[in-house]
Amino acid sequence: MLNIAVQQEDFDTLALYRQLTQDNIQDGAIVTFVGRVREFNQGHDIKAMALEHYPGMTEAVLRELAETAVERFAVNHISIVHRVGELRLADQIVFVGVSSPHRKDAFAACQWIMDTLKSSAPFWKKEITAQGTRWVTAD
Amino acid sequence: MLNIAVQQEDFDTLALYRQLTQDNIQDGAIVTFVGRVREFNQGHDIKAMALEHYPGMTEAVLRELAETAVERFAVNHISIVHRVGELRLADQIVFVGVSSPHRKDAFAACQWIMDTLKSSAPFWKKEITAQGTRWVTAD
Amino acid sequence: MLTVLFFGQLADILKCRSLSMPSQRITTVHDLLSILQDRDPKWADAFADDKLMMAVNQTLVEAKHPVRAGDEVAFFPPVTGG
Amino acid sequence: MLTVLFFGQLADILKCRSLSMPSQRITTVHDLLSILQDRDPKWADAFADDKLMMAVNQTLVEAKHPVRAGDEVAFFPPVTGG
Repeated sequence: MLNIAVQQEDFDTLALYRQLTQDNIQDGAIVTFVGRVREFNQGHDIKAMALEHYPGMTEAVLRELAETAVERFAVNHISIVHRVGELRLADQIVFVGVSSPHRKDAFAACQWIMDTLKSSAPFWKKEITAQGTRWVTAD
Repeated sequence: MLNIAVQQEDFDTLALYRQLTQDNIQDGAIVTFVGRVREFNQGHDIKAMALEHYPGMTEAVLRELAETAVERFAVNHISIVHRVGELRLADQIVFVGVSSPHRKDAFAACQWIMDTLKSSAPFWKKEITAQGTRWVTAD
Repeated sequence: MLTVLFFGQLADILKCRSLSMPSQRITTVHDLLSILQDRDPKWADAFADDKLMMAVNQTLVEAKHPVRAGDEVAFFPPVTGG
Repeated sequence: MLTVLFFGQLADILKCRSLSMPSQRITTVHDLLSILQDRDPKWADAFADDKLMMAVNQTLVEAKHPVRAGDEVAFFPPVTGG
Protein backbone atom coordinates (compact mmCIF):
# COMPACT_ATOMS: atom_id res chain seq x y z
CA MET A 1 0.00 0.00 0.00
CA LEU A 2 1.34 3.39 -1.03
CA ASN A 3 -0.59 6.38 0.29
CA ILE A 4 0.40 9.82 -1.03
CA ALA A 5 -1.40 13.05 -0.21
CA VAL A 6 -0.73 16.77 -0.54
CA GLN A 7 -3.38 18.75 1.32
CA GLN A 8 -4.21 21.97 3.16
CA GLU A 9 -6.05 20.30 6.05
CA ASP A 10 -4.34 18.73 9.03
CA PHE A 11 -3.74 14.97 9.03
CA ASP A 12 -4.77 12.39 11.62
CA THR A 13 -1.62 10.57 12.74
CA LEU A 14 -3.55 7.69 14.31
CA ALA A 15 -5.66 7.09 11.18
CA LEU A 16 -2.48 7.08 9.05
CA TYR A 17 -0.81 4.67 11.48
CA ARG A 18 -3.87 2.37 11.38
CA GLN A 19 -3.86 2.42 7.58
CA LEU A 20 -0.25 1.14 7.66
CA THR A 21 -0.99 -1.70 10.06
CA GLN A 22 -4.55 -2.90 9.50
CA ASP A 23 -4.79 -6.24 7.68
CA ASN A 24 -0.99 -6.28 7.80
CA ILE A 25 0.38 -9.28 9.69
CA GLN A 26 3.66 -9.53 7.78
CA ASP A 27 5.27 -6.33 9.14
CA GLY A 28 6.56 -6.29 12.71
CA ALA A 29 8.24 -2.87 12.49
CA ILE A 30 6.53 0.49 11.94
CA VAL A 31 8.53 3.74 11.89
CA THR A 32 6.86 7.13 11.55
CA PHE A 33 8.21 10.64 11.23
CA VAL A 34 6.20 13.79 11.86
CA GLY A 35 7.60 17.23 11.09
CA ARG A 36 6.02 20.25 12.78
CA VAL A 37 6.40 24.03 12.70
CA ARG A 38 8.75 24.79 15.57
CA GLU A 39 9.44 27.87 17.62
CA PHE A 40 12.73 29.00 16.17
CA ASN A 41 13.69 28.50 12.56
CA GLN A 42 16.92 30.16 11.46
CA GLY A 43 16.79 32.48 14.49
CA HIS A 44 13.45 34.13 13.75
CA ASP A 45 10.40 34.24 15.96
CA ILE A 46 7.79 32.48 13.86
CA LYS A 47 4.14 33.45 14.03
CA ALA A 48 3.01 31.38 11.09
CA MET A 49 4.32 29.75 7.94
CA ALA A 50 3.11 29.53 4.36
CA LEU A 51 3.96 26.50 2.27
CA GLU A 52 3.94 26.89 -1.50
CA HIS A 53 4.29 23.92 -3.82
CA TYR A 54 4.30 22.91 -7.48
CA PRO A 55 0.92 21.17 -7.91
CA GLY A 56 1.20 17.99 -9.92
CA MET A 57 4.97 17.69 -9.64
CA THR A 58 4.74 17.46 -5.84
CA GLU A 59 2.47 14.43 -5.94
CA ALA A 60 4.59 12.83 -8.70
CA VAL A 61 7.83 13.28 -6.72
CA LEU A 62 6.31 11.88 -3.51
CA ARG A 63 4.90 8.87 -5.37
CA GLU A 64 8.25 8.20 -7.01
CA LEU A 65 9.97 8.47 -3.61
CA ALA A 66 7.63 5.82 -2.21
CA GLU A 67 8.09 3.55 -5.25
CA THR A 68 11.87 3.85 -5.05
CA ALA A 69 11.84 3.14 -1.29
CA VAL A 70 9.90 -0.08 -1.90
CA GLU A 71 12.62 -1.15 -4.35
CA ARG A 72 15.57 -0.13 -2.15
CA PHE A 73 14.35 -1.36 1.24
CA ALA A 74 12.37 -4.33 2.55
CA VAL A 75 9.27 -2.22 3.20
CA ASN A 76 5.69 -3.12 2.29
CA HIS A 77 3.53 -0.11 3.12
CA ILE A 78 4.40 3.58 2.86
CA SER A 79 2.35 6.64 3.65
CA ILE A 80 3.51 10.20 2.84
CA VAL A 81 1.30 13.20 3.62
CA HIS A 82 2.52 16.79 3.19
CA ARG A 83 0.53 19.90 3.99
CA VAL A 84 0.54 23.16 2.00
CA GLY A 85 -0.91 26.61 2.66
CA GLU A 86 -0.76 28.52 5.91
CA LEU A 87 0.40 26.76 9.07
CA ARG A 88 0.84 27.99 12.63
CA LEU A 89 3.33 27.22 15.39
CA ALA A 90 3.34 23.51 16.38
CA ASP A 91 1.13 22.56 13.41
CA GLN A 92 1.97 19.30 11.71
CA ILE A 93 3.66 19.71 8.29
CA VAL A 94 4.58 16.24 7.08
CA PHE A 95 3.96 12.57 7.94
CA VAL A 96 6.08 9.69 6.66
CA GLY A 97 5.24 6.18 7.86
CA VAL A 98 6.65 2.85 6.71
CA SER A 99 6.06 -0.76 7.71
CA SER A 100 8.55 -3.58 7.27
CA PRO A 101 9.27 -7.06 8.58
CA HIS A 102 12.62 -5.65 9.73
CA ARG A 103 13.41 -2.82 12.14
CA LYS A 104 16.53 -1.66 10.28
CA ASP A 105 14.76 -1.40 6.94
CA ALA A 106 11.87 0.51 8.51
CA PHE A 107 14.23 3.10 10.03
CA ALA A 108 16.43 3.34 6.93
CA ALA A 109 13.49 3.73 4.53
CA CYS A 110 11.71 6.36 6.64
CA GLN A 111 14.91 8.40 7.02
CA TRP A 112 15.80 8.05 3.33
CA ILE A 113 12.33 9.24 2.29
CA MET A 114 12.57 12.29 4.57
CA ASP A 115 16.12 13.16 3.45
CA THR A 116 15.20 12.83 -0.22
CA LEU A 117 11.89 14.66 0.19
CA LYS A 118 13.80 17.55 1.79
CA SER A 119 16.16 17.84 -1.18
CA SER A 120 13.86 17.07 -4.11
CA ALA A 121 10.15 17.63 -3.42
CA PRO A 122 9.01 21.03 -4.74
CA PHE A 123 7.84 22.78 -1.55
CA TRP A 124 8.94 26.25 -0.40
CA LYS A 125 8.43 27.63 3.08
CA LYS A 126 7.81 31.28 3.81
CA GLU A 127 8.02 32.36 7.44
CA ILE A 128 5.68 35.00 8.82
CA THR A 129 7.42 36.72 11.74
CA ALA A 130 6.84 39.91 13.69
CA GLN A 131 9.37 41.50 11.31
CA GLY A 132 7.52 40.52 8.13
CA THR A 133 7.69 37.54 5.77
CA ARG A 134 10.81 35.84 4.50
CA TRP A 135 11.52 32.78 2.38
CA VAL A 136 13.29 29.99 4.21
CA THR A 137 16.61 29.17 2.56
CA ALA A 138 17.82 25.59 2.11
CA ASP A 139 20.55 24.32 4.46
CA MET B 1 9.72 14.44 29.64
CA LEU B 2 10.74 10.82 30.02
CA ASN B 3 7.86 8.32 30.04
CA ILE B 4 8.73 4.70 30.86
CA ALA B 5 6.18 1.91 31.24
CA VAL B 6 6.19 -1.89 31.37
CA GLN B 7 2.66 -3.21 31.23
CA GLN B 8 0.41 -6.11 30.24
CA GLU B 9 -2.31 -3.98 28.62
CA ASP B 10 -2.08 -2.61 25.09
CA PHE B 11 -0.88 0.95 24.57
CA ASP B 12 -2.58 3.82 22.75
CA THR B 13 -0.15 5.06 20.09
CA LEU B 14 -2.02 8.34 19.57
CA ALA B 15 -2.08 9.15 23.31
CA LEU B 16 1.66 8.45 23.52
CA TYR B 17 2.30 10.62 20.45
CA ARG B 18 0.23 13.45 21.97
CA GLN B 19 2.16 13.20 25.22
CA LEU B 20 5.38 13.76 23.26
CA THR B 21 4.08 16.81 21.42
CA GLN B 22 1.60 18.65 23.64
CA ASP B 23 2.95 21.87 25.18
CA ASN B 24 6.09 21.19 23.12
CA ILE B 25 6.85 23.97 20.65
CA GLN B 26 10.62 23.50 20.59
CA ASP B 27 10.67 20.13 18.79
CA GLY B 28 9.93 20.03 15.06
CA ALA B 29 10.79 16.34 14.58
CA ILE B 30 9.01 13.34 16.10
CA VAL B 31 10.09 9.77 15.29
CA THR B 32 8.23 6.76 16.61
CA PHE B 33 8.87 3.04 16.39
CA VAL B 34 6.25 0.37 17.03
CA GLY B 35 7.18 -3.32 17.16
CA ARG B 36 4.40 -5.88 16.67
CA VAL B 37 4.05 -9.66 16.74
CA ARG B 38 4.43 -10.68 13.12
CA GLU B 39 3.38 -13.71 11.17
CA PHE B 40 6.67 -15.54 10.83
CA ASN B 41 9.42 -15.42 13.42
CA GLN B 42 12.35 -17.74 12.83
CA GLY B 43 10.28 -19.84 10.43
CA HIS B 44 7.51 -20.85 12.84
CA ASP B 45 3.82 -20.25 12.50
CA ILE B 46 3.04 -18.14 15.54
CA LYS B 47 -0.31 -18.41 17.28
CA ALA B 48 0.65 -16.30 20.28
CA MET B 49 3.66 -15.14 22.22
CA ALA B 50 4.49 -14.86 25.90
CA LEU B 51 6.87 -12.15 27.10
CA GLU B 52 8.68 -12.72 30.36
CA HIS B 53 10.72 -9.99 32.02
CA TYR B 54 12.77 -9.18 35.12
CA PRO B 55 10.50 -6.86 37.09
CA GLY B 56 12.37 -3.90 38.52
CA MET B 57 15.44 -4.32 36.33
CA THR B 58 13.36 -3.87 33.19
CA GLU B 59 12.08 -0.45 34.25
CA ALA B 60 15.57 0.57 35.46
CA VAL B 61 17.20 -0.40 32.14
CA LEU B 62 14.55 1.43 30.07
CA ARG B 63 14.88 4.56 32.23
CA GLU B 64 18.66 4.50 31.90
CA LEU B 65 18.32 4.06 28.11
CA ALA B 66 16.15 7.18 27.97
CA GLU B 67 18.50 9.17 30.21
CA THR B 68 21.53 8.16 28.13
CA ALA B 69 19.72 9.04 24.89
CA VAL B 70 19.00 12.55 26.23
CA GLU B 71 22.74 12.97 26.88
CA ARG B 72 23.90 11.51 23.55
CA PHE B 73 21.38 13.11 21.18
CA ALA B 74 19.61 16.48 20.93
CA VAL B 75 16.27 15.03 22.05
CA ASN B 76 13.91 16.54 24.62
CA HIS B 77 11.10 14.04 25.17
CA ILE B 78 11.28 10.25 25.14
CA SER B 79 8.57 7.67 25.66
CA ILE B 80 9.27 3.93 25.97
CA VAL B 81 6.46 1.45 26.57
CA HIS B 82 7.01 -2.32 26.51
CA ARG B 83 4.34 -4.95 27.01
CA VAL B 84 4.75 -8.24 28.89
CA GLY B 85 2.55 -11.31 29.24
CA GLU B 86 0.66 -13.05 26.46
CA LEU B 87 0.36 -11.39 23.06
CA ARG B 88 -1.32 -12.48 19.85
CA LEU B 89 -0.49 -12.09 16.17
CA ALA B 90 -0.29 -8.39 15.13
CA ASP B 91 -0.46 -7.19 18.75
CA GLN B 92 1.74 -4.23 19.62
CA ILE B 93 4.82 -5.14 21.70
CA VAL B 94 6.87 -1.97 22.08
CA PHE B 95 6.61 1.77 21.47
CA VAL B 96 9.59 4.13 21.34
CA GLY B 97 8.92 7.79 20.55
CA VAL B 98 11.32 10.73 20.66
CA SER B 99 11.01 14.43 19.90
CA SER B 100 13.86 16.70 18.87
CA PRO B 101 14.44 20.05 17.20
CA HIS B 102 16.41 18.09 14.56
CA ARG B 103 15.30 15.31 12.26
CA LYS B 104 18.66 13.48 12.29
CA ASP B 105 18.82 13.38 16.10
CA ALA B 106 15.24 12.14 16.32
CA PHE B 107 15.94 9.23 13.95
CA ALA B 108 19.33 8.42 15.52
CA ALA B 109 18.01 8.47 19.09
CA CYS B 110 14.96 6.33 18.31
CA GLN B 111 17.05 3.75 16.46
CA TRP B 112 19.76 3.73 19.16
CA ILE B 113 17.14 3.16 21.88
CA MET B 114 15.60 0.24 19.97
CA ASP B 115 18.99 -1.34 19.17
CA THR B 116 20.16 -1.03 22.77
CA LEU B 117 16.83 -2.18 24.20
CA LYS B 118 17.06 -5.29 22.00
CA SER B 119 20.50 -6.17 23.37
CA SER B 120 20.20 -5.13 27.03
CA ALA B 121 16.63 -4.93 28.34
CA PRO B 122 15.70 -8.13 30.23
CA PHE B 123 12.76 -9.45 28.21
CA TRP B 124 12.44 -12.98 26.84
CA LYS B 125 9.98 -14.07 24.19
CA LYS B 126 8.39 -17.50 24.09
CA GLU B 127 6.51 -18.43 20.91
CA ILE B 128 3.35 -20.47 21.08
CA THR B 129 3.00 -22.36 17.78
CA ALA B 130 0.91 -25.27 16.58
CA GLN B 131 3.94 -27.45 17.41
CA GLY B 132 4.20 -26.27 21.04
CA THR B 133 6.13 -23.52 22.80
CA ARG B 134 9.71 -22.49 22.20
CA TRP B 135 11.94 -19.74 23.51
CA VAL B 136 13.03 -17.25 20.89
CA THR B 137 16.82 -17.16 20.57
CA ALA B 138 18.73 -13.91 20.15
CA ASP B 139 20.08 -13.06 16.66
CA MET C 1 4.91 27.00 -27.46
CA LEU C 2 6.42 26.33 -24.03
CA THR C 3 4.81 26.84 -20.63
CA VAL C 4 7.35 28.32 -18.23
CA LEU C 5 6.66 28.34 -14.46
CA PHE C 6 8.43 30.07 -11.54
CA PHE C 7 8.04 29.23 -7.83
CA GLY C 8 9.04 30.44 -4.37
CA GLN C 9 11.30 33.43 -3.98
CA LEU C 10 12.14 33.36 -7.70
CA ALA C 11 8.51 34.15 -8.60
CA ASP C 12 8.57 37.05 -6.11
CA ILE C 13 11.79 38.48 -7.57
CA LEU C 14 10.58 38.18 -11.17
CA LYS C 15 7.05 39.31 -10.19
CA CYS C 16 5.92 36.54 -12.51
CA ARG C 17 4.56 33.06 -11.88
CA SER C 18 4.16 31.76 -15.42
CA LEU C 19 4.56 32.71 -19.04
CA SER C 20 4.15 31.18 -22.48
CA MET C 21 6.80 31.52 -25.12
CA PRO C 22 7.53 30.20 -28.60
CA SER C 23 9.74 27.14 -28.62
CA GLN C 24 11.67 28.04 -31.75
CA ARG C 25 15.47 28.32 -31.24
CA ILE C 26 15.13 26.40 -27.93
CA THR C 27 16.49 22.86 -27.85
CA THR C 28 17.63 22.65 -24.20
CA VAL C 29 16.75 24.20 -20.85
CA HIS C 30 20.02 26.08 -21.18
CA ASP C 31 18.76 27.85 -24.35
CA LEU C 32 15.60 28.87 -22.51
CA LEU C 33 17.65 30.18 -19.57
CA SER C 34 19.70 32.39 -21.93
CA ILE C 35 16.57 33.91 -23.45
CA LEU C 36 15.08 34.59 -19.98
CA GLN C 37 18.34 36.19 -18.81
CA ASP C 38 18.29 38.54 -21.82
CA ARG C 39 14.90 40.01 -20.81
CA ASP C 40 16.32 42.57 -18.35
CA PRO C 41 19.10 42.92 -15.75
CA LYS C 42 16.92 41.74 -12.83
CA TRP C 43 16.03 38.56 -14.72
CA ALA C 44 19.69 38.12 -15.66
CA ASP C 45 20.66 38.23 -11.98
CA ALA C 46 17.86 35.93 -10.88
CA PHE C 47 18.79 33.21 -13.39
CA ALA C 48 22.53 33.50 -12.71
CA ASP C 49 22.02 31.71 -9.34
CA ASP C 50 23.80 28.38 -9.74
CA LYS C 51 21.65 26.80 -7.03
CA LEU C 52 18.53 27.27 -9.16
CA MET C 53 16.62 24.02 -9.71
CA MET C 54 14.77 23.19 -12.93
CA ALA C 55 12.19 20.68 -14.06
CA VAL C 56 10.87 19.61 -17.46
CA ASN C 57 7.37 18.13 -17.43
CA GLN C 58 7.52 17.93 -13.61
CA THR C 59 10.77 15.96 -13.43
CA LEU C 60 13.98 17.50 -12.03
CA VAL C 61 16.61 17.95 -14.77
CA GLU C 62 19.96 19.59 -15.50
CA ALA C 63 20.30 22.62 -17.81
CA LYS C 64 21.49 20.42 -20.71
CA HIS C 65 18.14 18.56 -20.77
CA PRO C 66 16.26 18.78 -24.11
CA VAL C 67 13.12 20.91 -24.46
CA ARG C 68 10.42 20.37 -27.07
CA ALA C 69 7.28 22.25 -28.13
CA GLY C 70 4.49 21.68 -25.61
CA ASP C 71 6.83 21.07 -22.66
CA GLU C 72 6.22 22.54 -19.21
CA VAL C 73 9.50 23.97 -17.90
CA ALA C 74 9.82 25.17 -14.28
CA PHE C 75 12.52 27.12 -12.43
CA PHE C 76 12.71 27.42 -8.65
CA PRO C 77 15.05 27.96 -5.70
CA PRO C 78 16.32 24.99 -3.66
CA VAL C 79 13.31 23.29 -2.10
CA THR C 80 12.57 23.70 1.63
CA GLY C 81 9.72 21.31 2.42
CA GLY C 82 9.47 18.63 5.07
CA MET D 1 22.69 -14.30 52.19
CA LEU D 2 22.36 -13.76 48.45
CA THR D 3 19.17 -13.79 46.38
CA VAL D 4 19.79 -15.61 43.10
CA LEU D 5 17.29 -15.31 40.21
CA PHE D 6 16.96 -17.19 36.90
CA PHE D 7 14.91 -16.13 33.87
CA GLY D 8 13.76 -17.32 30.47
CA GLN D 9 14.88 -20.68 29.13
CA LEU D 10 17.49 -20.95 31.90
CA ALA D 11 14.74 -21.07 34.56
CA ASP D 12 12.98 -23.79 32.54
CA ILE D 13 16.16 -25.89 32.24
CA LEU D 14 17.03 -25.53 35.93
CA LYS D 15 13.36 -25.93 36.95
CA CYS D 16 14.11 -23.11 39.38
CA ARG D 17 13.29 -19.40 39.31
CA SER D 18 15.02 -18.23 42.49
CA LEU D 19 17.02 -19.41 45.46
CA SER D 20 18.72 -18.00 48.54
CA MET D 21 22.23 -18.99 49.48
CA PRO D 22 24.87 -18.01 52.00
CA SER D 23 27.32 -15.43 50.74
CA GLN D 24 30.37 -16.87 52.51
CA ARG D 25 33.25 -17.82 50.16
CA ILE D 26 31.63 -15.73 47.38
CA THR D 27 33.42 -12.51 46.41
CA THR D 28 32.56 -12.33 42.69
CA VAL D 29 29.81 -13.51 40.34
CA HIS D 30 32.35 -16.00 39.07
CA ASP D 31 32.59 -17.64 42.53
CA LEU D 32 28.80 -17.95 42.61
CA LEU D 33 28.79 -19.48 39.13
CA SER D 34 31.30 -22.16 40.24
CA ILE D 35 29.13 -23.11 43.20
CA LEU D 36 26.00 -23.33 41.03
CA GLN D 37 27.83 -25.47 38.44
CA ASP D 38 28.87 -27.90 41.18
CA ARG D 39 25.24 -28.64 42.13
CA ASP D 40 24.68 -31.28 39.43
CA PRO D 41 25.62 -32.02 35.80
CA LYS D 42 22.52 -30.32 34.37
CA TRP D 43 23.34 -27.14 36.24
CA ALA D 44 26.98 -27.44 35.18
CA ASP D 45 25.90 -27.56 31.51
CA ALA D 46 23.44 -24.71 31.87
CA PHE D 47 25.99 -22.36 33.39
CA ALA D 48 28.73 -23.31 30.93
CA ASP D 49 26.95 -21.30 28.20
CA ASP D 50 29.28 -18.39 27.45
CA LYS D 51 26.38 -16.29 26.10
CA LEU D 52 24.76 -16.27 29.56
CA MET D 53 24.06 -12.75 30.82
CA MET D 54 24.30 -11.74 34.48
CA ALA D 55 23.19 -8.83 36.63
CA VAL D 56 24.01 -7.72 40.16
CA ASN D 57 21.34 -5.59 41.83
CA GLN D 58 19.56 -5.23 38.45
CA THR D 59 22.58 -3.90 36.54
CA LEU D 60 24.26 -5.96 33.79
CA VAL D 61 27.78 -7.05 34.84
CA GLU D 62 30.66 -9.33 33.85
CA ALA D 63 31.55 -12.47 35.85
CA LYS D 64 34.43 -10.69 37.59
CA HIS D 65 32.00 -8.22 39.25
CA PRO D 66 32.07 -8.25 43.09
CA VAL D 67 29.21 -9.77 45.09
CA ARG D 68 28.38 -8.84 48.69
CA ALA D 69 25.93 -10.14 51.32
CA GLY D 70 22.41 -8.92 50.54
CA ASP D 71 22.99 -8.63 46.76
CA GLU D 72 20.44 -9.78 44.20
CA VAL D 73 22.25 -11.73 41.48
CA ALA D 74 20.45 -12.78 38.28
CA PHE D 75 21.41 -15.12 35.42
CA PHE D 76 19.59 -15.28 32.11
CA PRO D 77 19.96 -16.12 28.40
CA PRO D 78 20.54 -13.35 25.83
CA VAL D 79 17.53 -11.01 25.91
CA THR D 80 14.94 -11.08 23.11
CA GLY D 81 12.61 -8.16 23.75
CA GLY D 82 11.55 -5.35 21.43
